[in-house]
Amino acid sequence: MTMLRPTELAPVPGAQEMLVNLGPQHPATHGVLKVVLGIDGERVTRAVPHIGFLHRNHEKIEESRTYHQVIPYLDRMDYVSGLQNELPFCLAVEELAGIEVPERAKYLRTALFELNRIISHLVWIGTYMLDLGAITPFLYAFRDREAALDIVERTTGGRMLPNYFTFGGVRRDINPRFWQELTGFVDYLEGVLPEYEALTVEAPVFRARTVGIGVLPPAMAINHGISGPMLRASGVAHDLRKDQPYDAYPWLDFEVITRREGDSWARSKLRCQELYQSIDLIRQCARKAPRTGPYLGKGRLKIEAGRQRYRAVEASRGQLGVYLYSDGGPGPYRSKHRSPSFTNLQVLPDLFVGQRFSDVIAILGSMDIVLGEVDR
Amino acid sequence: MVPQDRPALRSIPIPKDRRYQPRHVGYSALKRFTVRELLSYGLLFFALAALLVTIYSLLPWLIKQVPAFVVGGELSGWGQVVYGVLAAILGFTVVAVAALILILMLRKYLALVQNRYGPLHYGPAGAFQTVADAIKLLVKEDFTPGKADRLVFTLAPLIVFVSALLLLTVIPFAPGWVLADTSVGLLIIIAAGTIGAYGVLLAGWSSDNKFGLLGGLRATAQLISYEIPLALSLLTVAVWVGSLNLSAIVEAQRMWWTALPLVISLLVYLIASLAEIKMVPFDLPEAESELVAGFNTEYSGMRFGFFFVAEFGELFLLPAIAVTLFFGGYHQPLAGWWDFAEVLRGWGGFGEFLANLYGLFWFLLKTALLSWLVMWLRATLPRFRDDQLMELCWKVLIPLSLVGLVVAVVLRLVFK
Amino acid sequence: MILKDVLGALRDIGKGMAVVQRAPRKGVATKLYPYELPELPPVSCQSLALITEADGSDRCISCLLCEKACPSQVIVIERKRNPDGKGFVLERFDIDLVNCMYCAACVEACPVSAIVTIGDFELSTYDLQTLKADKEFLDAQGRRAKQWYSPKHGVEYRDEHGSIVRAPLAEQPGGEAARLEAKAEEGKP
Amino acid sequence: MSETTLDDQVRKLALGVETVYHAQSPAAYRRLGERLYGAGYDFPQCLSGVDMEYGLRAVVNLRRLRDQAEVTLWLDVAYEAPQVPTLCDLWGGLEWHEREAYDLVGLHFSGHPDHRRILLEDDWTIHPLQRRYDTGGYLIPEWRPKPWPEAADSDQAPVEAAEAVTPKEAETGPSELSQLKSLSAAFAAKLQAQGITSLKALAELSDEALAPLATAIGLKSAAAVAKWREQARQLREGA
Repeated sequence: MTMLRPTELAPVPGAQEMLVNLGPQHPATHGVLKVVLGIDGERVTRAVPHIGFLHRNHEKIEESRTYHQVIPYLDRMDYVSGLQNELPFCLAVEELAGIEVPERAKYLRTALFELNRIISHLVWIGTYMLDLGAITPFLYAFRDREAALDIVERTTGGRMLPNYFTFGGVRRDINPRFWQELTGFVDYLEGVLPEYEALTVEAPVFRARTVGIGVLPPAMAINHGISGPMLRASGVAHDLRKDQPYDAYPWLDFEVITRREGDSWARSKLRCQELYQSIDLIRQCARKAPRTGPYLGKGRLKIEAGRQRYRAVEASRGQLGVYLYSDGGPGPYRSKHRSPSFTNLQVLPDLFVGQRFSDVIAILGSMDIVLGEVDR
Repeated sequence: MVPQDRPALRSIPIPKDRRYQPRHVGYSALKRFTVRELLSYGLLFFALAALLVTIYSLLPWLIKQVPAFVVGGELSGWGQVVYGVLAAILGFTVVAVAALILILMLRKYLALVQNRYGPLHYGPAGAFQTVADAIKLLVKEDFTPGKADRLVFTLAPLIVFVSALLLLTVIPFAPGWVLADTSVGLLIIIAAGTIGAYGVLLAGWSSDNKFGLLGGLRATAQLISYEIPLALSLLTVAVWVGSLNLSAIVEAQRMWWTALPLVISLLVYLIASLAEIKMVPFDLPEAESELVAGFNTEYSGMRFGFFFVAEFGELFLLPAIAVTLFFGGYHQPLAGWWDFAEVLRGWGGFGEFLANLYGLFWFLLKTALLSWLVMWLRATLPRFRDDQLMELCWKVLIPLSLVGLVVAVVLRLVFK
Repeated sequence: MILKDVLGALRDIGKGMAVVQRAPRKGVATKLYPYELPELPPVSCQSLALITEADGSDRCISCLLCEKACPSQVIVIERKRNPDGKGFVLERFDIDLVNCMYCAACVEACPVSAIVTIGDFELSTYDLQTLKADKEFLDAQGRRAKQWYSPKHGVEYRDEHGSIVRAPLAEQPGGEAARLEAKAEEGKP
Repeated sequence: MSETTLDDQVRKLALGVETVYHAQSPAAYRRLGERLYGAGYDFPQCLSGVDMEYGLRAVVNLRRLRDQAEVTLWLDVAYEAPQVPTLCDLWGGLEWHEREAYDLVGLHFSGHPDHRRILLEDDWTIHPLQRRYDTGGYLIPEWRPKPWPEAADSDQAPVEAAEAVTPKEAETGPSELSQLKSLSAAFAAKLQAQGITSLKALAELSDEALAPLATAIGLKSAAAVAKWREQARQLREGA
């Protein structure tokens, strides 16, 4: 959240420029992102992103909390897929403290993790189509997301801020009909997804808006630390579920999805394919998960002084990590959250400059950022 | 780390009357908007529209019934003034009521296909929602930005609205039911559309807002470009029929609609009129996710209401013109073969009135179906980008409309 | 070639329009909230409540564990020695529901299932001060609640006589109900 | 149970792959960064600032996408001179992370192209993640810095250890097997432990050998091994 520097205000040679504030209160910025755009006609000559309007400094609050008390705060980072935020912290603490996770809890966490990926991608479909001017897919996506949130609520007690994962497993047992509800939901969703595709990635106007727009070269993507669907749409097969498997992912059978194009359309199509993949993973979990057994592992939550660990998971927006440093106390001495949206947002000026004003919206939407996670 | 010093909580009893209690009011309209309702409300709205349109169309005849205004079979000076004022007021009412009905229909239709209820709370199944909205717009503060050009800022919505109103004057709703039965009706349609572009540009420029300016410029580029295919496709009808008078064009379609030989022009007209209405997928001038609200960003109150009513009035008027030019206007389908209106006309004076109402029914039905097509597209499509919009116009529609013109000339030479 | 593209595009637009036109068959997803109340699960975490037994006595033993567990430090408890015997008596139990995160950490910490989360949407108010809940309010919430969940006792509900009943095993959180039943059978003798 | 122990092994392997380099001076930190960049650590994961109460620490977590090796690099600096050489010319993804570390922790990154606050206002006066401030942002009166740890000063060995990191040496892990798309580094190491060290050996596995091998490396079914074998065969045919 900074002022423009004089160098940023210097005129671009050869351009008749007009500065436009895109945000912080703007329908297309998905929160309180502010981008100062210089536009010459409809052509973007400069783009300066400003963040921090939603900054809460979670990391400072977490320093004065115990490990268990930190988890509810994590939900608030990426509020669209709340459960996913809890997992890297739990994994890091489990590794440092040597807490075992029972097999059943691993499957539960994996299934809920993938369910949150579905929720997040549905919200993305809706809001992105809203950016592009179509209202209907937005309401369809939120209609189907309700069913997923209901399952989360019946299991965890919360809809978006569940506070469910804990060190060694999950906080409480699932409701008796969890697996039936889950498979029923993914069966329904699999039938509906072709409708979404007909309205979004396969629609001609959508293709006209997104094909060839905001191309991110793979080398640049890796160097800028881009992760998640943005990276894989650029052709880099990096997926922590495969490359550094955690929880039940080693036992599940799936392929890393990549696309070559690297443009907005590839990112959109890839997310649609990931929805199918998540459905398949949830089915595998439902098939393989043991129906009985403990949901919470035993272990003493004691981390020696000076231990540190960086642990990351593949969340719906990319690599969601936490750097944990312990001084042996009851809570984290320092926990830094590496949020995918924050890192992905860095390429925004590179993608924006030279595009048309309408394309700015098409690119920003396809990046799929959540400002709660960017500003933390 | 010092422990957080937290002020002690105030221990106060909760007053029971401050606790929120849901009001379980009698609520009869908790149901979906079904096909049956659609039909019944459609009939209701048809009756309303038919009443207004009838009065509006019979205005020249009515005014001549007052002896004071008639001098030697023509209207006197005062008569013309009164006639003009009455026509303006009635035209405003017709456009406003059409817009209100269409807004409600659009909202209900979108709600239906989006699995929601839509307006629900005012009137049966929310029927009076748009009336309530109109009243709200009327009583809202009429705000003018400090650095705006006040005169132009005030004038711009009126220009946009009047251009929509002009279209209404030349449309024949039934045989003889037309305000200005002029021999240059088609030219008036083209001229009115061009004036509207000025209003939008001035609105965007005068409001001293960057988004407004961008939206105004986009709208001007769009409206002026799409005037060309629109005018060319209208021209084909004139070539085919051989007249610029809309009544004559309608009469020429007694048996066969113009849409059959001129299908290319019809397609061009429909796409171009979508752009003229500024409806999805061509709603760039007011793309809310890019330009906040485009050229009407700074407008509020009734000035915004003028834009809104003009836009939805055009959602009625441009399909109405399409019906007049391509779909046989007030004629029932295949009227040259057997016409129920002729049967009604055989009953004498009142039968003629009924025949006109029958024609009005067909006219409004066709218009409603075309408007529904626009709404359906709006529910489905995202919007284009500005350069794609221009490419579509200059590289596809204009060549296509020229082809349509050539086809019309050849067909006329062959068949007539 | 161009014609093929145009026809393909028109076909895809038609597909989208068909999807839109078929959508009303799925029914209305909207819930008209104050008129249609949602069916909330027993684990639902919308508000907090203190549970009193049927005879009016508190379950709470004033052990202060929930106060310590609360991440946002919104619970304030004051207690005094029980003059009649051992243990403590509550003097004050306040929760600042404005700052509460509804994370249910207090519920996890409670050894006697006295503080529970309930599915209560009706906390909207015009005055934030009314959301600083005292014990009287929390007890009233507990008496209003139909069902609740606590780790210690599982799902419980209040029957028509006001006494607290544990829900059947089939409704408790946990794998199959059969497993829980078998476990209960083992525990009996 | 083999399933539960499997994850432990994966975890230990993952922990084992990660190496920690403790730079002793800003110059060594920069040199280490360049060495690691040359060694193929292409993916910047995270840069964190930590207030160690005797000074500030910049921690960089890097990853090499080729074999998923992770490395941690850190540098301790004093409160009085919190200058850290920037690494964002090597990894563009660290640019905002460095700005955040400056904003919240107070590290100064010399050479950073855009050294401004990022989350807080420009005119913010403190760096709130320093331990001398409480959660409300007020100075804790009784806070005193700790003495600089002696052991860290005297130990110079890690620099030489990092100098030894070369692309060649780093590739001694999964090597040829890493061509398989669906094979993680952890499983490659497990396969190697079972004597499958090359694509040839994997491609020539018999159907009978699949199930025992799968059990040995802790998989539930032989399907994944069969898939790897299929990929290995395709790769060999393609070559």
